[in-house]
Amino acid sequence: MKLLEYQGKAVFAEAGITVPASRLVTVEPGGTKQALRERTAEAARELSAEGADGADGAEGAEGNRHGVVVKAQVTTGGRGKAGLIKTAGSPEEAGEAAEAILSRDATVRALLVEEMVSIERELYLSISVDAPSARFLILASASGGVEIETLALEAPETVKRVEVDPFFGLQAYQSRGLAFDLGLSGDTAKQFAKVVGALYEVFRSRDAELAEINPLFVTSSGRLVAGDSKLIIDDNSLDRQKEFEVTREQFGTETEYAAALEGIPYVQFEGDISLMCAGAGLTTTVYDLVQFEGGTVANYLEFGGPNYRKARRAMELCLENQSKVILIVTFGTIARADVMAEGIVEAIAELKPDRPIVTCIRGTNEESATQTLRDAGIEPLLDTEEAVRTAVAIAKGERQ
Amino acid sequence: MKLLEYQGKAVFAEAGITVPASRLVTVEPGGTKQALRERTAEAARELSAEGADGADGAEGAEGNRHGVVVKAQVTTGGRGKAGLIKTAGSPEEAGEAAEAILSRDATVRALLVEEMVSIERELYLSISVDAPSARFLILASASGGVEIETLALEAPETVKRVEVDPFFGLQAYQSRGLAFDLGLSGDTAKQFAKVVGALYEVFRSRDAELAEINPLFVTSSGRLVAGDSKLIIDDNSLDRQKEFEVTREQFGTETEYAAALEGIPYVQFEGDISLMCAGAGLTTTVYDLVQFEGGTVANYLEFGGPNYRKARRAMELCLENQSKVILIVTFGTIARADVMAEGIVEAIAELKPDRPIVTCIRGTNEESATQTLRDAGIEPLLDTEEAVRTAVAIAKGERQ
Amino acid sequence: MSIFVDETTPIVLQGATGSEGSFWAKHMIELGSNVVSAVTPGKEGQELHGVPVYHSVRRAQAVNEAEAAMLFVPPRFARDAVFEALDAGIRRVVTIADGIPLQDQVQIRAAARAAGAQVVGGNTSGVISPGKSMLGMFPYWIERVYRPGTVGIMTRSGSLTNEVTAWVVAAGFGVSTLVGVGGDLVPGSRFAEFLPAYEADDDSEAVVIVGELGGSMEEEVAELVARGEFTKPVVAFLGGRTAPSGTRMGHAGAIATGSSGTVAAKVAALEKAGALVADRPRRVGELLRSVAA
Amino acid sequence: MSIFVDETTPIVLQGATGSEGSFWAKHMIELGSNVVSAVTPGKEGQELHGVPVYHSVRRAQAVNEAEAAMLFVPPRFARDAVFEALDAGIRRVVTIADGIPLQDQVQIRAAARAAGAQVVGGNTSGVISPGKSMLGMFPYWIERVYRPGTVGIMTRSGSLTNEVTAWVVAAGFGVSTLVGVGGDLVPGSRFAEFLPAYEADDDSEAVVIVGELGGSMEEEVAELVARGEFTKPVVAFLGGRTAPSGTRMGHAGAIATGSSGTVAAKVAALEKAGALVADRPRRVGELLRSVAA
Repeated sequence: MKLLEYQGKAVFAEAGITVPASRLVTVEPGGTKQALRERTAEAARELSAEGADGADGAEGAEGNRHGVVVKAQVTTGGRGKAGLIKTAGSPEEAGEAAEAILSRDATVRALLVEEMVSIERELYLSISVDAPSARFLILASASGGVEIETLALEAPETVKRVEVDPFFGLQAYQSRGLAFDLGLSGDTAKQFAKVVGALYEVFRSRDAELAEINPLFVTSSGRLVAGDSKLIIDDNSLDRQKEFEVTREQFGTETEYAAALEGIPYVQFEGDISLMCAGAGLTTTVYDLVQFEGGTVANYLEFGGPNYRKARRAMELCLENQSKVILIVTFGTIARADVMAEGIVEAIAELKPDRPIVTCIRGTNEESATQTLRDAGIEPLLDTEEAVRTAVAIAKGERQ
Repeated sequence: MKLLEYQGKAVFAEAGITVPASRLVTVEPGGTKQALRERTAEAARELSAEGADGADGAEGAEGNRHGVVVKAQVTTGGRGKAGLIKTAGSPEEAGEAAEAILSRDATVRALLVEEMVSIERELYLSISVDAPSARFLILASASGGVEIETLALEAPETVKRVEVDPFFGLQAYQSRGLAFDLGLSGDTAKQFAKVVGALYEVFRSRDAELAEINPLFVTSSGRLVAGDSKLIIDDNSLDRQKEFEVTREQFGTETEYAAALEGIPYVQFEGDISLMCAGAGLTTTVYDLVQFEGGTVANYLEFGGPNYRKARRAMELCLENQSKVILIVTFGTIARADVMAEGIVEAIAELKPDRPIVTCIRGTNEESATQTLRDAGIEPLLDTEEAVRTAVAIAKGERQ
Repeated sequence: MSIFVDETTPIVLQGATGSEGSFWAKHMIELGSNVVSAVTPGKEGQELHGVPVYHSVRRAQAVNEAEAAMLFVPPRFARDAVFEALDAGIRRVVTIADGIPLQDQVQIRAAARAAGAQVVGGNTSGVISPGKSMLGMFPYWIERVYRPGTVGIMTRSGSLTNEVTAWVVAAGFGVSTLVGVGGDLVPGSRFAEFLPAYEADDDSEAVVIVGELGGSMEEEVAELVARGEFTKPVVAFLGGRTAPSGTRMGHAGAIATGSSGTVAAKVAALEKAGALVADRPRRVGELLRSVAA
Repeated sequence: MSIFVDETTPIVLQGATGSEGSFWAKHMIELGSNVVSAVTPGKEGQELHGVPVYHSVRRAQAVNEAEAAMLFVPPRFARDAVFEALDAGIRRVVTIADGIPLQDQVQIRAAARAAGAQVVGGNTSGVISPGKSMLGMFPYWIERVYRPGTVGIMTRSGSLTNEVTAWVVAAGFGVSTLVGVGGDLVPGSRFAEFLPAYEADDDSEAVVIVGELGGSMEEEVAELVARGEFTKPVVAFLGGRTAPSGTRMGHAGAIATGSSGTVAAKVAALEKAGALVADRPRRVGELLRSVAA
């Protein structure tokens, strides 16, 4: 689960990492532009007031008394380039910024209005997993603000790494050493080491896949402040991470949100063919084959594993798309072919889909599955490539 | 630091280990026997009342409604044999038990009055450190209530062990496996595994040298209840274990308490010679040599390491004894001989000890030390055995 | 011979008394797997398909010493069960659990490395040497997919493996040992770690890799091939060639992060090392024919 | 040659820029110790007695590679400093800190074992090969106590070591290498773990053990002697023969628990193995004369 910036920052602040003072402005569905402008301006005004009397010392850093940043709360990257982050010198400008952001992306559901921090320099810090070594991997750079991949390519010598043994845990010498390796010194080095320790605690205690602060500001008064947050919680750990809930604002579309609530892996695209396939590997492969055949994908949906009995729900999700055909490809072992075929037949009977369905269902009890489909009037295919070609031809209108 | 039973049980209860409902009765210095009887009886009465209306469900186990156990809170072992634990069928009997205990040992400063638990069987459980393997060591036995050393000798097959890697930590399979290896089953096995986990948490989070529950009762209604607690906190960890304070009741004598507050290793004996020596090894060796020469030791005191500048305080502690001579033996490196000699000379000048002092001070700057002592009119010895013989002879009145 | 497991390897089952575990345990035994013990806490004294059940792996080992452990325990108990197997001295472990927390997987792999053990999984179908032994869940009854033969297969996928293996069989080959390292971000064991065994295995004439975008396991194989440490023919199929960068598709760890982890990079590394790369499952069979009998 | 450290062993100092560390660092260098770097976070660029100071052990190692680390850090930072040394590849570490938390010591020893390293201490004076090198704090300037020679010494004590060594010297011998394993309940390294090195050391003709009640380190020595794995003469002195059972005297881990850990048991084990046991320090010299030239 990718947390939104403000959610991640709340976790950071709780762990003792300083974040800018802020207000969250939610975008009411159906609300007027005027209302949004006003609420954003009000948030900016409150922040300025706090900055003026310094009341927000607990979580706030020193701010520019009037300047704020308005940031769209979406989980996609590249918000700056996409025009989803704007600075504002006054509450009125903040309101205008909010409106401008929404005009860029109407799916935005929340805005974070933050005090503007006086920035001396920007660092990079992240913690993730290094699979080959089975270590937690801390990456840091004295040149923050850009993507770590870009940094690693353009200035590899600036990217420092520390590997943490999962049983030993992070040691003080490692955080300290990283600070010195970045060229930090004195109090900045000490603060940095503390942030590393706190972020590691966040990473471990929240079962994160990634905990990233980029940029990590060094303010002109020498404080370290998290300029952004990227916190991805491991989906496999959500049953022991009760604190985090799947919320609508984490998703671009209602369908993605609905699929996530259902536990069905689902990604929305803009093409013609709805994939409803079993297994990540096979689904990805079918995606490739569709592309090879000149087709386009409307959605990726994994119908298999724990979801192989959810044919109806999976098909419903596919039908919410503007796809032209649903392509079902499976080759299951536990996800029995006969059960899947029965589910599909039932789903068709109930949902009466408005578009053709191509099936290629193999695996355990595949003979029975084939019979079930035939009995329901579907002509089952048994070769993946043939099924893909058929679906592409239908999508192109070359056949029905 | 050896915690008293009630202190250890408080920690256990906080960790989720069930302990009997109880009341602590402190022995007021100078209080009357009558007052102690009454307060003990009142405590017993309160416990009975709780048992009757079941109000104490949070920390209490099911009790005999009227029976209580009165237990002297001292850190020495063998309380039962020493007559320091007594059962009582009524509040009045509880008062009499308190009086009887104090008549056995007038140094007792606190009594724990506990509900009497209906016992089905008694188990043994402890966690300590195994130095050679560098593991935490869990020992358990289905035959509790006796010393583990006795168990290990008399019924070694009943003592089960689990080694815990300090980095991996205790794993669920280990607690569970231990329960089954003890022959427990069903809910008792589950409860036992939980107690193991909780005791391990206590052991680790409190920097314990030893965390022991002996006996660990299985009550007639199938609950696991800690019948006793033995919790020794590592003295080297006290600066990160702020929760625990050195208290008077942990010690048999005022002098031992005073020494502990001062951080001076001190043990009280009943003999003639006060040892004031540097280093645990050398002090222990001098103790041996005194015995070899037919002498007896009044106290063991380590005057060395971080305390080598505390000659005055060390000598004061020795003078609180009924010893006949103070024997000072050192052979220091950082604990410089000259500094120690100067301290001793000053201490003598200030305290004007009423008994002879024998010195054998060697090590860094020993020539200067020798001169300092001579200048003060002391004839310094430089051979440990000679010093011991001299002290023994003085103690026996064979010389001055 | 085979790799990892053959008909002689004594196996202990963990958590196999549940309905699914029991179902697959029965299939394992039917296929020839030498199952000697089963472990389910609290059920010592019972039997599972004629196999004695014990409270703990240690207790089982004291009676019937197993060399491999097959875990049917749920994801959140997988770490504990793997640690238990390792602690009892077992050095080959398969855990099929789909959904093991990532950081548990990191600890599982770290513990395995520290112990010098191979843990296969999670999120895998397991390991099968068709006709000899099986640790896990494979539709070995589908002859057109699982037939004994001379091609070693390593895979990160489940359904896709069936798809690819079917093409291997269709091309006239069979499978020596198939190892499903699993689809998790941090599998207990990695492709390259099995290559020495395949190299030494007389029954394996070539190896097929079923990979996908994300991670670096395919590049590690390329490295061993390039260094000449693996000399048999390698044919790879990789899913996710056209996956949009940065999009996470599925829960299988198929994350393409920038330039590294892309299928393009993997294909380049493998081809440079001299391995053959199929662009679609069907091609795996064709390429195998070009390099093996 | 010597064991653990000689005049060629490059040494890095950790936490030696404080007053006490600096004092002993100077003595180390005077005695011949090959100190190549010092590490104190925040002080890189400074010098300590002509030795360059670095922020971290890794940074120091990148410039001057040390093989041994000498730690003058306070007890509560000892674990971190030891881990730092081990992580930087150093396999011989001495930590003198007196008062390391017990559970930290357990982790230090466990980490050392996992890394295949020897950590000496805490609560020790360190290691000295008189006339060649010193890691720690010994009054080597007292000729009647520390004279080069052919007797290896291992000890759990501080002051008592000076006492015993004085008798070794008084008997006409000198010291090859003295290893203070330290007085803690869980020392980083144990007596028996140095015996192979003493066995191989041409400079050591006999070994003296200065032990005490508590623990099992003396019994472990007896076991190696009994097994014939250590063949040179062993003379032991053990403090605490008359200590009341169950009484804990001092903070040095001298806990006698029941039958095991008593001096009587240790003496019995050592004598049965063929070692000589002195009942008082003076006897150590006499016994040495009976077995060594």
